[in-house]
Amino acid sequence: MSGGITYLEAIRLAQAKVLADDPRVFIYGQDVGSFGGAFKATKNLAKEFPGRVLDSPLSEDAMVGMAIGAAIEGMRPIVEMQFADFSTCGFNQIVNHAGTLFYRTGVCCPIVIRLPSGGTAGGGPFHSQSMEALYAHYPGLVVMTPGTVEDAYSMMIEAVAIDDPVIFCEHKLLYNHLKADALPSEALPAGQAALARPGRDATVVTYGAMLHEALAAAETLASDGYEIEVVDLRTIKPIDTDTVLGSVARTGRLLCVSEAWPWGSVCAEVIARVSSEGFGLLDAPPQRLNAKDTPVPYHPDLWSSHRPTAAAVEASLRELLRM
Amino acid sequence: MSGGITYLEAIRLAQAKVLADDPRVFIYGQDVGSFGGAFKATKNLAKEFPGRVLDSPLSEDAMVGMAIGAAIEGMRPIVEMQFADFSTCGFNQIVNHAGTLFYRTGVCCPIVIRLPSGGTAGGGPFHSQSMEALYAHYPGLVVMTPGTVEDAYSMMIEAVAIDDPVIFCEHKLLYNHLKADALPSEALPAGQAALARPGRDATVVTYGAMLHEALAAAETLASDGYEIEVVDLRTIKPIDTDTVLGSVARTGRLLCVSEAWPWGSVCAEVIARVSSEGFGLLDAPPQRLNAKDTPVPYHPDLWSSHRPTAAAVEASLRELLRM
Amino acid sequence: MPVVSGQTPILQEQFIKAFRVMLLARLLEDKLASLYRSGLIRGGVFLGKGQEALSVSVGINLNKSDIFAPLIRDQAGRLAFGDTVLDTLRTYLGSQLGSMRGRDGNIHRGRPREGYYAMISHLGAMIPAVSGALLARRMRGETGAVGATCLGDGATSTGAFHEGLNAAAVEKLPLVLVIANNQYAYSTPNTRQFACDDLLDKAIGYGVTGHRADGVDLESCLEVVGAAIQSAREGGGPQLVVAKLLRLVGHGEHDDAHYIDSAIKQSALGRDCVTVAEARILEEKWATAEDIESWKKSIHDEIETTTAKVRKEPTPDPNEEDWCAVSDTRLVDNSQS
Amino acid sequence: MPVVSGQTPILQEQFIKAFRVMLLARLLEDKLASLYRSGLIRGGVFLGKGQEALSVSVGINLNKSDIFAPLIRDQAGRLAFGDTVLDTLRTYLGSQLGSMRGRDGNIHRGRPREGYYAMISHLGAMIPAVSGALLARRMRGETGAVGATCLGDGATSTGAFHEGLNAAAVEKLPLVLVIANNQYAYSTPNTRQFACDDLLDKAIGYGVTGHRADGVDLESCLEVVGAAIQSAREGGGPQLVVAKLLRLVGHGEHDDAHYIDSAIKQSALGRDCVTVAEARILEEKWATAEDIESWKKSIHDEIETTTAKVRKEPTPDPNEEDWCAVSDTRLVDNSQS
Ligand SMILES: Cc1ncc(C[n+]2csc(CCOP(=O)(O)OP(=O)(O)O)c2C)c(N)n1
Ligand SMILES: Cc1ncc(C[n+]2csc(CCOP(=O)(O)OP(=O)(O)O)c2C)c(N)n1
Ligand SMILES: [Mg+2]
Ligand SMILES: [Mg+2]
Repeated sequence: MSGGITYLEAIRLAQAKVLADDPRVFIYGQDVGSFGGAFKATKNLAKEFPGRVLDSPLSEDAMVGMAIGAAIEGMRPIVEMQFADFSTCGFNQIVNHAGTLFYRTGVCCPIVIRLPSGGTAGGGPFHSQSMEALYAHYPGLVVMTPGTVEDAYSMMIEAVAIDDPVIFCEHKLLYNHLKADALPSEALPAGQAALARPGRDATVVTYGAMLHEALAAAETLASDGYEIEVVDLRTIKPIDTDTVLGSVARTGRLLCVSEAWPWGSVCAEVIARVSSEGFGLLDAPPQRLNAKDTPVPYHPDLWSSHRPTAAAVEASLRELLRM
Repeated sequence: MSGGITYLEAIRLAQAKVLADDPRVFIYGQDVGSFGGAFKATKNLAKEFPGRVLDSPLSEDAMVGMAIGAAIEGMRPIVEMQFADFSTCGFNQIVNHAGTLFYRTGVCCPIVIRLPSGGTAGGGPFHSQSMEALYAHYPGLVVMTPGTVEDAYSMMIEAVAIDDPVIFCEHKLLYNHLKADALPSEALPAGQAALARPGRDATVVTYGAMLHEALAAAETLASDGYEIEVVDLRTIKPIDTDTVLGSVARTGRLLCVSEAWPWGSVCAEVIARVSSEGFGLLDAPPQRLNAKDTPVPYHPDLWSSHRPTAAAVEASLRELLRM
Repeated sequence: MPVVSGQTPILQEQFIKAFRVMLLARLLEDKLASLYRSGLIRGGVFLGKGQEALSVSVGINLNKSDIFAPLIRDQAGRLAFGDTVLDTLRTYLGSQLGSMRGRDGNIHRGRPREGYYAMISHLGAMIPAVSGALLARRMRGETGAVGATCLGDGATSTGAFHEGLNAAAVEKLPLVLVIANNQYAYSTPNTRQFACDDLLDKAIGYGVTGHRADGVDLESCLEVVGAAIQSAREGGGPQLVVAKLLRLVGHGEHDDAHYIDSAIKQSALGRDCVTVAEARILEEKWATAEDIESWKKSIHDEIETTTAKVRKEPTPDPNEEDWCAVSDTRLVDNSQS
Repeated sequence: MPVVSGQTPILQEQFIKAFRVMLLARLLEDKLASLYRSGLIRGGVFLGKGQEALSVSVGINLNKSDIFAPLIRDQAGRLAFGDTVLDTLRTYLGSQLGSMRGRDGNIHRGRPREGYYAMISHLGAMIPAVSGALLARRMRGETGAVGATCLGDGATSTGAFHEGLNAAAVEKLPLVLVIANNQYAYSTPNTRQFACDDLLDKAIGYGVTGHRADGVDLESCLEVVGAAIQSAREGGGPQLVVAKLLRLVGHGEHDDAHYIDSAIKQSALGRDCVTVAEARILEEKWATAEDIESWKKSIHDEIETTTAKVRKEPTPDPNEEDWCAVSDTRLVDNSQS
C-alpha cells in the first residue's frame, strides 16, 4: 500500500474528471460545497466548478428527489449522503422513485448516490452501516462496492456514465489508509468481478474493505502452503455469478465474506447462487462470514469483534479447508 | 377453504382480543379509527375501545416514532401501515430506532407494525410489495409472515406479547379469500416453522400467500405419485433452520418459494443456510423461485407472470425431481 | 405574507375553454366509474369529481415547455396539459399501447420526457422531483419555465412535502404547489391532519408566497392559479396555492364516503364546480344551453368511440415482456428467480 | 400567533443554579476536548460550547417525571436534568460501567427508563418519540408531565421534524421543541438551509405557540423556556422555542469551523453565554469573583477525580458480549455469521 493516491482522493479526482468532461454532471449534498464534504471527497470542486457543486438542506428525501427530477431533465447528478446510514431518510425516493422510473416510464434515471459506508473504530450504530444488500434487493438499482483505489476511481467514472441509478458504496475505512501509485487508464467494466488473487485450494468471494482482510488471510495461509483464490465482486448488483462459479470450479471450496449483517446479505445471495447453479462444483459446504446480527457497536474493542477480520477469515478458511 | 372466518377477520379479532386483554395496547394509523382502516382490519374497534384506536396524520415516520416513544413508556402500540409499500417512509424509525433501542439502551421496544403486503391483480408497483427481507436484514426486528387464518390470529396475539419490535407481514391476497372454520385455541410459538404437508420426495420451504401456491402444486404432483413436503416458515426472522434441515434430511431436495424479489430474499437466506449447515443432506442443487426482478407490474396478466404461481412451483418441482 | 389576488381579468374565452376541459374530465371519469363497476378496470379508480375547477386551472395555465406533476384528482389538469382521452383509457384499461404499457396504471401515468411526470403513489414525492427538474433547467440556463404539482390536505403531513418545498424555497425555484384541501384524507378529516387554522399559514414558514382560491369557483381558480404561475415565471420563487373544496365521490370508487360530514356537503364547499361554472356561463350568456348540450354530446361520442377502440387493443403479453428494470442490459442481474 | 414573553421574574437562586451547571458543562466539555486530543476518546466529540444558556434552561425547568430528549449540544441540559459527570465520562471513555456499556457512545447516551432518552443520530427522529411518550402518559391518565427535545437549525429541514411536530400539534401534546439556531448546520449557513425570515415563522403553520429567546442571555433563556414549559404543562399544546446563538467550537472537535463568518463572530451572537452570565452575576453582586473561582475549582477537581477513576474502569469485553439485538432469546436468529 505504498504510493500517494488515496481511495478518497481517487473518488474526488473521479468526480473532478466527470465534472470537467460532462456538463450534465453536478453534485448535490450536505456540506459538499465550499466545505468540500464531511470527508473532503468534494474538496475544491465547488471552486473549480462554480454553480455545479451545491450544498443541500439537511433533507435526504429531497436530495434524492431533486436528483431524480434533474436526471429526468437529462442531467447526471451525484448525490452525497453524509453517511450511508442517513440514506434511510431518502430510502423511499431511492427504491420507489429512482428504482422504478425506467421500468414504468421508459425514461432513464442516471443518478449516482454516494454512500460513505462501513465501520470505523468508534463509529457506532449510526455511522458504520453497510447498506448494499438493502439496495440490491430492490429492482432497478445498480450497486457498486469498490475495494481498491483503482476501482474507486474507474467505477465512479463509470457510475456517472451508466444510464441507471447507481448506489456507490465507498468504504470509509479505506478513505485514507488505502493508497495506490497511479490512477488506472483502463478498468474492468461494471458488473464484472475481479480475480484479486489466484489460488486453487479455496475461493473467498468478497468486496469492499473485506477484500483486504481476505487478502491478508490468504497471505497468512500461503505461508502454510495453501493457495487461496480471492474474488472481488466489485459490483454486488448485478453479481458476476460466472466469475464466482469459475473460481469455485477451480477450488471446490467457497467462503463468502461481508461486513454487512448476515440475513439476506451478499453472502447469502452468492452462496444461494453457487449452490443452485454450481452444486456439483462444491467439494465442501459453502461457508459465510458476516458481521454479528446486532447494531454496530461503538466501542473499538466490540467493533473489532463485530466485524469479520483477517484473523476471522483465516480461521473460517482453515475450517473450510479441513471439511 | 370452507368455513366462515377470513384471514382479515382473524387479524381484526386478534386485535380486539389484545385490546380487551391488555390496557397497554392501542392502535395508531391512517384511517384506522371510525373508518376501520383501508382494509377494515380495525372495523368497529374504535367504537368498542374508545380512545385506543387513533387516526394518525399521513406521516409514516411520525407514526412509528410515536409508537416507539409510547413503547418506551410501557405501552404496546400496533401501527397499521395502509400498505406495506408506504413503510419505506417510516423506514428510518423502524430500522434505526425501534431496531436498535434494546441493544443500545437495554429498554425493550414492544411495537407491532402491520404491513398489508404482497401483490393483488391491478395493485401495481406501489401497492404490492413484499418487504419482509428488508426488515429481516436489520438486527433487532422480528418478522412474521402468517400464511393461514389460524396463524394470522395467533401470531398477531403473540406479536403484541413479544417484547421486541415485530414486523407483521399480512398478505392482502389472503384477506378475504382465505377462510377457516374456527379460531385456534393453541398455536406453535413464534420462531417455529410448521410442517404444512408431509412428504418424502422434495421439500418446499415457503410462507405467506405462496404457501397456498406450494400446497396446490404439491396436490397436483401427488396425483403423479410424488410426495412433496411443504414447510411454512411462519416467521422469517428468526428462521427455524432446524425444521428446514429436518425436512431436507427426509427429502434430500429443496425448493424455496417467495413472492419477494430474488436478490437477498428469504429464498437466498434459506438456501445459504441449508447449503452451509446441511450440505450433506442435499441430493440435488437447492432451487429457488421468486418474483421477477422488476417492480410489480400493474396489469393482471403481467402480474401473474411476475409472481410465482402454483403452475410455476409445479414446474420447478418437476425439474428438481428430475435432477 | 400578503395573499396575492390576481390582476388579469378573466376572459370569456379562457373560462369557456376551461369549462369544456372540465366537462371532458367529468364525463371521462363518469365513464371510468362505469367501466370499473362493470369489472373492466382492474385495480383502483380514484376520481377528481368536484375538483375540476382547481385542477384545470393548473393545466390550462402551463405551457408545453413547463413541467406538470399531477396527482390523484387531476384528470382535468392532465387533459388541459395535453393528456388525451385515448391514453387515459388505454392506461385504465391496460392497453399495451398506453404510455405505461400495462406496467403501471390509472393515475400513475405520465410522459416524463414531455414534462408530464408520472406520479409514484408515495405522497409528496413528486415535489422534489419537479424542483430538481427546475434546478436542472436553471443550470442549463433555460429560463421562463415553471413546474407545477398538486397535493391534497393529507399529503401536507408528509416529510416529503416539507423537505421538497423547503429545498425549492432555498433555491428560489419556479415551483407552483397547488393544494386541494378537500377536507379529508381518505376518511381522515382536517382536524386529525393538522392543527393550523388554514394550510395557507404554512407559506410564511417556508418563505414562499401564499395564494387562496375558491375551489368551487372556476373564475377564482383560473385567476389565482394563473397569478401564482405568473409570479413563479417572473422569478418570484415557489408559490403555494390553497383552495378549499370537497371531493364529490369516494376516495376511490370502492368507497361510499359515508364519513363526509353532511353539514359540509350542504355548505358552499359542497357545490359542484361544474354546475356552478355552467350556471355562470348561461348567466353571462357566454353560451346557450344548446351549445353546452352539443359540447357534452360530442365529448360523449369521443369517449364512447375511443373506449370501443381501446377495448379492442392488445393487452400486454407476459411472454413478450423483457422483465428488465434497468436500461443497461449489461447490468441485468442474472440470478435465476 | 403572538410571541409569548415570559412573566415570571428571574430569581437570583435560579440564575446561580443554572450558571453553576453551565460552568460544569463547560469545564467538562473542555476536558472531553483534551481527552479527545490526547487520543483517549475514540469516535467523534461534539460539544455545545456557547449554547449552555439555552440548553441548561431546558433541563433545569423540567421535573424528574418529565421527558427529555437532548441532542448534540446539550451537555448543560443533560446535567441539569440529572445526567452525571461520571456517566458522561464513562460513555465517552467507553467504560463497561457506563449506561451504554460501550455499545453506543458520546451524545447517544441516555436512560430511557428515567425519561432521559438516548438520541439516535438521524436528526428529528426524537420528536415523534417524545410525542408518543406523552401520548402514552395521557392515555394512562397521567397528567402534568411535559416532554422537551432540542434541535438545531439544520434539523428543521428534516421530514422527521415536520411529521413529528405536526402529529404532536394534532394531538395537542405537551411537547416543548427548543431550536438552537446557531446559524450553521455543520458548514451550511441558514441561507442554504431555509428561506423564511425567522424559524419562528414556522410556528403558525403548525398551529403551535412560538417563543423567542436570546440564546446568549441566560435570563432570557430561563424565562422564555420556563414559560414555554409552563404553558405546555398547563395544556397549551406544543410550544416552539427559537433562540439565535453561535457555537463557539467546531461542529466536532475535528473541525476548525473556519467557515463561520467573522462578522457573526464579532456580532452580539458571538458573545460567550458563560462570560455574559458571569459578568451579570458580578454586576448584580449575586456572588463574588472568589465565589465563582471556588466553584470552578471544585468542578475542576470533581472532573479530574472522576476521569482518573473512570480511566481505571473495565472496557467492554467482546467475549462477554451476548451479541443479541432482541430481548427475547427465543427469537434470536440462529444464522451462523
Ligand atoms: C406516504 C403515503 N402514505 C399513505 C398513502 C395511502 N394514501 C393514498 S391517498 C391517501 C389520502 C390522501 O389524502 P389527501 O392528500 O388529502 O388527498 P385526497 O385523496 O384527499 O385528494 C392515502 C393515505 C400514500 N399514497 N402515501
Ligand atoms: C438525517 C440526518 N442527516 C445527516 C446527518 C449528519 N449530521 C449530523 S449533525 C449535522 C448538522 C446539524 O446541524 P444543526 O441541526 O443545525 O445542529 P448543530 O450541529 O448546528 O447543533 C449533520 C448534517 C444526521 N445526523 N442526520
Ligand atoms: Mg384530501
Ligand atoms: Mg446549527
